[in-house]
Amino acid sequence: MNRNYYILTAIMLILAIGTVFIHERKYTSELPASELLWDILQPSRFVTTDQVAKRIIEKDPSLLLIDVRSASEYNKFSLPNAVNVPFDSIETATGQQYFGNPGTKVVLFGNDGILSNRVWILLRRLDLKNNYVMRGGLNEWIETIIQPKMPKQTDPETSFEQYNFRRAARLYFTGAKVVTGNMKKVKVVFKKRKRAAVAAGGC
Amino acid sequence: MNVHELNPKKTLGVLIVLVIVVIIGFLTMKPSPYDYKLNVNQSIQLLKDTSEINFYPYELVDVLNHKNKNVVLIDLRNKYAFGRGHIPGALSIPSFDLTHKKNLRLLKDYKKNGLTVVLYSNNQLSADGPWFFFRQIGFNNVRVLLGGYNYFLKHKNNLAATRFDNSYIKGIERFNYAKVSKSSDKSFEVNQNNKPKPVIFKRRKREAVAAGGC
Amino acid sequence: MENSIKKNNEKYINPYLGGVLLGIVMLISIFISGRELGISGSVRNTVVETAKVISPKAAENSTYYKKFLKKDTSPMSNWLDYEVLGVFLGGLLSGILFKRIKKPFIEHGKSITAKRRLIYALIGGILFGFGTRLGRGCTSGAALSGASTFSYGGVVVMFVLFGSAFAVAYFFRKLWV
Amino acid sequence: MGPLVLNGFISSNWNLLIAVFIGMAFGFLLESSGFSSSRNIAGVFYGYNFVVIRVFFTAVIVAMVGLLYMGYFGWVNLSQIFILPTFLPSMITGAVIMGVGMIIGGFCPGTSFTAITIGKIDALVFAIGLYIGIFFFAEGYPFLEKFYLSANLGHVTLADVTGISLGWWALIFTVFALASFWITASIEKKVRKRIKDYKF
Repeated sequence: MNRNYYILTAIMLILAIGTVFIHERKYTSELPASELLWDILQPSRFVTTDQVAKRIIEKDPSLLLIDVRSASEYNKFSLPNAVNVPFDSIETATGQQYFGNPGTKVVLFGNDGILSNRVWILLRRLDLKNNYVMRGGLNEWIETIIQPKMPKQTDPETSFEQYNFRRAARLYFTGAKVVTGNMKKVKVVFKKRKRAAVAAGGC
Repeated sequence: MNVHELNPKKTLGVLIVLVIVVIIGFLTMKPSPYDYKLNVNQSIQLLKDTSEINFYPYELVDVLNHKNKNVVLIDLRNKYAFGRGHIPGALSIPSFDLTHKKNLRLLKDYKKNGLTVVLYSNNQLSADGPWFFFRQIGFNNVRVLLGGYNYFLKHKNNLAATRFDNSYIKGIERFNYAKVSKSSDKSFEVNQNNKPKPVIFKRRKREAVAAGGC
Repeated sequence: MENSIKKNNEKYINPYLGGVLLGIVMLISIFISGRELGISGSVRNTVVETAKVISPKAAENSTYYKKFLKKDTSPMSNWLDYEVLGVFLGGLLSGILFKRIKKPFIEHGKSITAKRRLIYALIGGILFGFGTRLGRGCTSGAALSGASTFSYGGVVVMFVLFGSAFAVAYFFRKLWV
Repeated sequence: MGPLVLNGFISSNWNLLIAVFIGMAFGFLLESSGFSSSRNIAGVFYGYNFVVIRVFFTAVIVAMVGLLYMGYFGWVNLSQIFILPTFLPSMITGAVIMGVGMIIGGFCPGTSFTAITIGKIDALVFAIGLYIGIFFFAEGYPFLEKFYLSANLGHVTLADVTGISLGWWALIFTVFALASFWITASIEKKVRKRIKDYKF
């Protein structure tokens, strides 16, 4: 009998005894906590009400609107074709079926975008992707789409385009009467900067 | 000749290498500095009771005149914005630096000493994510300033009066949505189609597991 | 013939060294591919392939072949085939290194003839092949790899396989002793 | 981190090349440990050569213990590795048949393949037998299907079935294997004294 066999036996035994004391890792499908904050700080999840309205009008089949408010609020009013998943039922089976489906973009909305943002964080923690948050929620929806404010004449042209879009969208969403005559921005040619008035004539 | 009479030098060598690898594994293993303390369900329950979450602007009055010494204000905006102006007495920790070892240790100290940490940024939304994150990793002393710095700046001279203002409070309906969204013109009826359609989904793909077997 | 076996017997490596290295190979395999070794699955693939070549229609109608006749075969499914190719190469390498490669010969116990040995080998192979399918793998695929990944079925196969071999060993002692 | 292929560190084409190398190591170790000789394999059941037990159990315990450490260090995600599914009735039957086949044939599939490379005709015949056996099974599958798929427990580990943690199981197996090494060594000594004509 060679002495080294005792050493071998001892080493193997010690290694095996060690395995009893190392705890087994719990494998969850959750995102590691160290990665969650980084994702929270990325603003790419926010979409504007205009973008959402455009998608609804275009009948984008990949769009799924999720209303995170309570059922009673949902029953009073919600966006067209929105599905109600109250924030406290996202972990239930009925809630889970809507999230993380390949090819679907889920837009979460609430009253102000705070609650929907929190729901987004929880969904991200559950490692569900392709979720978005409608910035400003329904309050902003009303302010921008349903009751758009006319831009000032000095606003850049893009805000007029946006306004025209919103008026059309409003028509779509409320069925309001068409206001004839398209609001067109009077073209203002911006000069680089107005010079201080200089009196004509030289010295 | 019995195999047990031979010297298993090579076997011993290989096994020692294995032991060294295990030792390297122990040495290089980094414990994660923080982990979830609340599970998802507990986090949802947390959202139901807002009294523990929010820090109202009028509560700042006591902080600013040093009556309430249990509150630490943390400014999550970048250093530049902080330099241009901040709530007096606030500490600047840009949100990307929150989980640096040093800052994490600081926050742990605050928690140990029973201090309330109030996070703020320009608006509530920007501070809300970090707040929710810190709650989930077990910092139950962290709150978020409603209205954010913008609201504070507008009302810094009459903070006490904001007790009766609710314009900064989020999550409430500012409009009667249904009424506002109804056309005044009754010729068309709209919003008939806001009932959810049944949506059928394919099941999500399972996580990849190695195929195998013979 | 007997002499040559005796002469080369000493050149085997220490079995414990072989075992430790084999364990490490399995760990590397798990680390890289997430799976361990297996042999019989590759033989099954060969059977399926031949069935496909000889009569594609019958193969498609057979419930068993159908399971393995996918149009888009994923690379994972023929991982075993490549591994078995490696087993041949590895065996060859070892044979060359330890000078065990010889002209084709038949190894058999003293009390039986070479012909009987071949017949028994064939019967044993048929039984073993049939068993691998029921057992979801052979000694390496089910017993070795299964047991080392703590699979309940793998451990059961390991003990039952050795147990049944022990149980019948007495009746076939003439073949080996 | 691992399994590297599943987590996108290595493409699946490289995986096949790696499979060849892993197979090579496997084949090399089988051959060089003496598994290419059916007398060495069968010897374990007659008590004159325990090389199979030694190699086999050492590999199992090293892989078991190593797997747990790798999982603990975060090198391998243990939930992603393949675990053999369990179908007790058919697996036990299959294992019994395999045991008989091993005694009669003197090989198991892996060892027969390595034995072919060093020129053993009996190994080649055994491999042909394997092929025929699997062909028989495939042809008889319609009759066996019900039995084949009965009592599906899924991909369960010992811990799932018994509730004892895998660490304890690794220790149990290690103690069992180490004990068997010492016991078989003494058995071998005694038996070999009796069988004088077989030189080792």
